[in-house]
Amino acid sequence: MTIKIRYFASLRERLGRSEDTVDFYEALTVSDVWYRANADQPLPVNVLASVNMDYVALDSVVQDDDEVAFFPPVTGG
Amino acid sequence: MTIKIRYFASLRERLGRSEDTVDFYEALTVSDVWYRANADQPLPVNVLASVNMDYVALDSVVQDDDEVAFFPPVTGG
Amino acid sequence: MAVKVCTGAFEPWQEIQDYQNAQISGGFGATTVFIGTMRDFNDGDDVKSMMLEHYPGMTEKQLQNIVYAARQQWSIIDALVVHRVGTIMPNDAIVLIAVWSAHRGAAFDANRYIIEALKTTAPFWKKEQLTTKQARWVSKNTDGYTAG
Amino acid sequence: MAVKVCTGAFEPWQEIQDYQNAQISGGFGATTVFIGTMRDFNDGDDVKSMMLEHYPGMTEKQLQNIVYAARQQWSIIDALVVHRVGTIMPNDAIVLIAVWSAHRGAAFDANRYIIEALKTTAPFWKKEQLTTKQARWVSKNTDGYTAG
Repeated sequence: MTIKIRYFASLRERLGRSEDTVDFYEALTVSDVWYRANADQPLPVNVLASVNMDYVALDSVVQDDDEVAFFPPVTGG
Repeated sequence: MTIKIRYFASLRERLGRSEDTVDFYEALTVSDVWYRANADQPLPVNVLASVNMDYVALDSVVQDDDEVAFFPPVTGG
Repeated sequence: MAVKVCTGAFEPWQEIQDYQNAQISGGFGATTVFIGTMRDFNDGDDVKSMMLEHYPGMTEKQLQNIVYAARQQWSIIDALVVHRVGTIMPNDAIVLIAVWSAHRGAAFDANRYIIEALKTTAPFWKKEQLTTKQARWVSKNTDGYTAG
Repeated sequence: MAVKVCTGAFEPWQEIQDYQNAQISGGFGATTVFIGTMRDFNDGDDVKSMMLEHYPGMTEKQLQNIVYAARQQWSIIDALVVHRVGTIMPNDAIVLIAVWSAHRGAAFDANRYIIEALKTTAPFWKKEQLTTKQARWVSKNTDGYTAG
């Protein structure tokens, strides 16, 4: 199964990339997805996460083909 | 001494006139001014009054040449 | 700061644009606008037109007092108030309030203060001409905080 | 109801006028507008320009959710939300929210709800380019109810 990860704004700049792809064979939470792609990096404080463009809690479980995104607090408007 | 009185909106229509002039020689309140001009008519409930275009209480005292106005609750906007 | 009483129809968006271009050089981060528009029904009846009476002179004085009071309470950069009088048709703009401020909290609060104060203290009176040929004075304004 | 993400500058008053003419046939007694405009200073520094990043797709989805939630809470006739992305210069409009309703209470409350929800949940991020050549991400939005 495959998950696409997207990063935005200051988090994208700090990681130096805007996307990752993670392959997996067992149940993963959003938080697990982060560590698969960023084993050496703790989840940032205040990070927001979405699955398929809806906000989710970090312990929600992902499905095959989901698009997971991580980003800092939003500052629009 | 002379006071000009103005009436507006439904009050003007009911009285059938938009202005009165009252001559007087003693201290008068706004309420007294009403009765000088409308001896047979009680002051309407909820009437608003102004002197020289500022809202006043009915017991405030008028001066020579003041413009006193009586009108119903306002309904602009 | 400007308050205007109009005897003819006005285009609210054009009024705001023109005022902003002419009067405001920048520095504002937030602009709020309220526009009151005449509807073709009221209290369950069809309204054909409306006559808006006012007290010339006192109207402007009270509107200026209201804007001044808003400036005392909130940090605002500029404000424009335009109010129509005379014969008004459905879908015509009756009142326009625009407030420019550095921050949105002040812009919203001052705008709402101005419209509520206008509705309770500015000397305007509406007389509705119904489609049944009857005419009637509007007897009171609704409370803008609780009304839906 | 419409939500739009713009990559170029937009004229807020013209946008509202065009939308109102095309989409709204009447029945509204109250219109409220909020416009957020870029200022040339922030946190004590001079800002030369701003880059507004967003999450295409999620942005529109969240804005639609916000407008839908406003419709659930208040009786509104229509709403328009326009938000700029890309490079923005001082005095450019960043965001426009317009709400049409029968009554002013709903028009004010829904408008303010939409801007507060947008600022906390719509996936936009601002990066400021200072006149000193430094660039920095805006770290958080202020609270619009208490901020001046």
